[in-house]
Amino acid sequence: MNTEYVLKRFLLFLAVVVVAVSINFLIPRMRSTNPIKERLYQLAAQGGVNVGKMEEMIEVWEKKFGLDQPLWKQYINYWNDVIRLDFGKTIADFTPVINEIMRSVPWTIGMLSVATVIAFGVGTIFGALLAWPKTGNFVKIFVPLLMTLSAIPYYLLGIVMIYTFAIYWPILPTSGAYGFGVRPEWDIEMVLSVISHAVMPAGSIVLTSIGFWGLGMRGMMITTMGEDYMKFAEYKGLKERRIFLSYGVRNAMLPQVTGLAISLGTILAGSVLVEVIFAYPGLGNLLYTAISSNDYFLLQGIMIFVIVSLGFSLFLIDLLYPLIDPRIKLQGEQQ
Amino acid sequence: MAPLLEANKISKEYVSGTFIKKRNLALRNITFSIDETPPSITAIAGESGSGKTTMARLLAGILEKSSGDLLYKGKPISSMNSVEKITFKKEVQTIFQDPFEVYNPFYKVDHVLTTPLKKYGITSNKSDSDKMILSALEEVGLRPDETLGRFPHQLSGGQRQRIMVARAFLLRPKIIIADEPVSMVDASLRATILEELKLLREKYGISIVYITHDLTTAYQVADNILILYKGQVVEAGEVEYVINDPKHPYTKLLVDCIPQPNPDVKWGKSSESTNIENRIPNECNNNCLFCIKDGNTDSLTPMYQVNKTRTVSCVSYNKSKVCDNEDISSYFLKPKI
Amino acid sequence: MKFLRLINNNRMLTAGAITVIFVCFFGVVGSWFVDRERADVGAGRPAQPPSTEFWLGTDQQGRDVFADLVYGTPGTLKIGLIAAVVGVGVGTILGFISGYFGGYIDNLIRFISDVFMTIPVLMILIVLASLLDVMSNTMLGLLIAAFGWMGALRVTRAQVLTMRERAYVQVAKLNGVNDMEIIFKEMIPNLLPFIAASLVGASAGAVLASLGLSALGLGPQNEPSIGLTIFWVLHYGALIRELWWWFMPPIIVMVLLFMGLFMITAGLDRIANPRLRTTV
Amino acid sequence: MTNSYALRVEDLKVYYHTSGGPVKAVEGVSFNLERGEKLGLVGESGSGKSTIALALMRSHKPPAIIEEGSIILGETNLLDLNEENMRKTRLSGISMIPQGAMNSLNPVTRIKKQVVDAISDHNLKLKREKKELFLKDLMQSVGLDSNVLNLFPHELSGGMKQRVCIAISISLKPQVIIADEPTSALDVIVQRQVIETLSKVQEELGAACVLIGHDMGLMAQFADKIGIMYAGKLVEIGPVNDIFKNPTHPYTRLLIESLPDTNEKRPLIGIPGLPPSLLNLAPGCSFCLRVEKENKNEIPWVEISKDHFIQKCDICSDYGKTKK
Repeated sequence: MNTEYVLKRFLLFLAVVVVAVSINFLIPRMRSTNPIKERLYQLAAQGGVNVGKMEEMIEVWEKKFGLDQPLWKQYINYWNDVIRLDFGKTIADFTPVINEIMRSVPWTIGMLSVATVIAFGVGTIFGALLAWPKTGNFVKIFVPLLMTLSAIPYYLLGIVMIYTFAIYWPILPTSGAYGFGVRPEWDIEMVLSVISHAVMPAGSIVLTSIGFWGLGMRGMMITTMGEDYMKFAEYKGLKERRIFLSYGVRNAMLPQVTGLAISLGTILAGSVLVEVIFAYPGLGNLLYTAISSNDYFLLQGIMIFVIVSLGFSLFLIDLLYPLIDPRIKLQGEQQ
Repeated sequence: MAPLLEANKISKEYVSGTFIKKRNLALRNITFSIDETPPSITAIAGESGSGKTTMARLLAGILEKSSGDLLYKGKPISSMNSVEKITFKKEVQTIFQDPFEVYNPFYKVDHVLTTPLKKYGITSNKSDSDKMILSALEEVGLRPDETLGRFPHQLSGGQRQRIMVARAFLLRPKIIIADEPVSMVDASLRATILEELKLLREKYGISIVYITHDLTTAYQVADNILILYKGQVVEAGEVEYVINDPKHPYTKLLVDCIPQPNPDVKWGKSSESTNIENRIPNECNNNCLFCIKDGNTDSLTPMYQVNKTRTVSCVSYNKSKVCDNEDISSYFLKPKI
Repeated sequence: MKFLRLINNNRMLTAGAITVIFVCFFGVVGSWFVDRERADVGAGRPAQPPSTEFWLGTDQQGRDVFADLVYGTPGTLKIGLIAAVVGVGVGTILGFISGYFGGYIDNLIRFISDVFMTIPVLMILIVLASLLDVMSNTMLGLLIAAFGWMGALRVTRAQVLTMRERAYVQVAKLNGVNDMEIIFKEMIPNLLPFIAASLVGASAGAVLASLGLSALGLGPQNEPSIGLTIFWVLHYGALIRELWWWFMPPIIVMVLLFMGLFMITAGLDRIANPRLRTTV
Repeated sequence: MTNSYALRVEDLKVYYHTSGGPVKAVEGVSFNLERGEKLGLVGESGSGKSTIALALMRSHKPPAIIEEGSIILGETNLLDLNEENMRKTRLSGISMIPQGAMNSLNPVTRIKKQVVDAISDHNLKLKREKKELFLKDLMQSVGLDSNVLNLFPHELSGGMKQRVCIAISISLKPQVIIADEPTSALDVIVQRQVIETLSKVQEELGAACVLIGHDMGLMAQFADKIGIMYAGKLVEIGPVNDIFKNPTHPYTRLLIESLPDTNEKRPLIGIPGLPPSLLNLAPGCSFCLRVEKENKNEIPWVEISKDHFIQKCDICSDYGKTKK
């Protein structure tokens, strides 16, 4: 592998992390008021907050922000915490932020990666068939439908779906990740419950993004079909199926695969609104909770966690890309 | 008298990469010049990667050199004031290879003819400029009613390239650098364009630098020729002898590979191998670009003067005198016009 | 005549333009029929189904849904337009600088844009919006624009890079044309379809982002917008209570808008990339 | 009836159907090729030479349609075959070396797989060791080392890529090889190497070969027989020596006179005018149109000496003739 290429990508990853962490560090310090104290006093005024816990919280906050220290020292301390994944504690029940995050992450990753992969697979095949001249017309009828769906924001489709399939015809659950009465164990009941709860949020994402993948693939496939190697493949007397798959789709898919990798990489940040609308207990919903309850540590923790893992997965993708496109090694060198 | 255009030990190196630098020496230490009189046609020939296009662009001032000097009328381009620079830009014109790419698809072809007249302040008067454009088009054998007012895609490749010749001519340059002007034009139209270039030299005293990969057209058009290999001049001199009696093993190989349009002169008859390795002369000390495999070397074989109008960079001729003048064109045949 | 032929040849573009214009005029024409006040809280009895007085019924706080839509649509469009024009404007200019001049400035701009591309925009917007206490539609538009210039930069830079190497730019230089004129007279005309496509794409992206932020309650609370309506829909559980007249109209208007923008993009794409000019 | 021809093309007509009317890209072209014979098909861009190549492979795409004629490979008329049989005939009966040497190989697959794909889709099943030997021999026949098989296309030079294409094209020993400007992107030295390789494998195979191009020099080096295309029609065809020594159609004559050589410096004379648009081209002599004459009659196809035919137009046939 090309050292220059790896170095460049790694530098980008570092820069993203540094920028994100620094923004996170600066924003609360640019505000005149102190959001956490404000929020805590607000809670205290309403009563019902354990005063001892609150004192502890304020202490944690003071230590964390260390406002009496010079800015550069605060900045170093901040980095120290970030590296140890110490994001502080939540306001609601004083559990460590990192624990809350870790509890939500599997739900988000599970539901969204399945949805993304399905949409990618179906959309890519559709797109390739649409561009192929010998495809029957029955496939082409779906084009307007796909285009319409891809123009709709997924959360609006989500609203329509809830109304249609959970309220008008109550065949699917409206919210949550599994049923109330179901015990979270690895049994059939639990699995079925998880699946039925994931159908609508995942479905809204699949339906609205099939068109995106399909149209992208169609464009790439049309470009690929103009390539000389497609013509030579035909002169070689290859079977149409092989020309379509090993020569056409194989090449047209390269940018699509990059797209898929990026989508998978951005999953954590992906669809806050879907999780909110379906009350799905993922990271997006946690973020929403953090915002609506003004939970500063939680908000910051999620931000940094998402950005770092996103940057890292994009870095990984860049490293893995030469595996699917043998030319990339050379291109890095040629430039 | 100082030559009109002079390249003095000019080199071009392409550098790529941010952290790990990759260097590619495209042109190595070339010195040659073009006199104002007599006007000459010099061919620069080579394969892809030989540096011939880099050479064309350096001479036209389109590309920045890495080292050496480019002088116009005895003055380095880099130390010219703006007026002198404009004169240089106006008097050294280029004709490009691709006769489609040179036109902005957004405008009619008239655009490339009216713009230079305005920009160089030759005339801002509509009727004067029309008159000049018409006469330039006629000079290259185009009928204005068949060309003006049309979009580039409505014209054939040959017509488009002739308009580019007319454009260059419109500015009454002293030198035209023609970078493969006919390689993308149909065979039946090539002759006409090349003949026009010859005519511009004869009638208007414009010197031509003809960059090409095609030795037969170079032979027909040029007085003298430079053969480039990996950015170095391997052989130079009067075209008649360079082509019909090549000295450098690389030139020999190139000449052997010309597909002669004559079924009686077949390639196969010269039974020598077409692999470069097999053409390396026995006495070679493996110290020149031609002999070193994938070679990079800084010690170039000197140019030897093998006869009055010919110089060769090959150790096989080390009995001959090493050229004492760095300027290879000083050994060129002076054309009689 | 040329215009008519364009309409005929590019039905996609035409249909898209008509749809978008329809959505834009909906606000203008609608305001002739209903007063601004009816979009305020307590204009009618809460959660009433459509009637002759309230054509699309009322919401949980007694707003006239139709009036809310009439005055909210322009708000949403305004956010999208501000974000798109500013974002694409900045992106295009940076793209030109980056592509035309190259060198260190190009490396720097590209690096910054790569960093911005990697940062999850919606998430940053959510955090920033949650920090701003009071916000107007204009501010939201600018905020979105701050994270929405990279697409236009990429497109412009790529185009300028290829164009810079095009022989016609070289010929223009030989013709004595200076850098500024090369950019404006030789390059921009050929870039127009790309810039237009970026503008439309960025508008769609901006409307999408603004809807998302507003629906989470992070957008402007004091000016009507479609996103705010969705926020109230979610807030008051309009779905469970089957108040369909409340949540369906804004969804339909937005779907129309997105489809229109999408069709315009597809139409422009066919102008910019002739290879796709096959049948859809 | 048996014949010794490897390929017979009779009255081939290929039109592109556009909204403005039919573009007559190939208008009534006929020629025969014996086994082992090399035909050079020459013409400027838009003369229809590449369309003929596509039509011979039946790989032309709409709006191009073969209107009339027959393409007889050995005993079979290719135009009568169904799609599947035509597919099987490609490569095994008639093969084509493509124009774009640089991009004709699938960039993401190793060379070996690209060769094996072609063989296995024609139901040629070889045992493992036999296959290795077969591939090695194939590579050797085009002067390549067998380790090229394990490389990706981007690891090869232009000349090597074109040799791989030649190797694939001859892998099933076709009767006819078509080469459409196989060296257009290559330098002269590599061009010679590729053409010589093509010549060698074609002779070993005894296959007939159609070399399509615009470079008369290359044709003189390669072909036994030369056909000149002009505006969709074959205007002259004959043995290579006859064509160069005694070009008879005015277009051929001017084309050959315009060729630069390295024997003596002389003024270069191009062909005046432009080729006519093929859209709704009226019948008659199309070269007349170029030199501002007119002949709307059917132009007869005349044999002027053994195997040397021309389209003999009475009006323009002496055009531009210099008295000798």
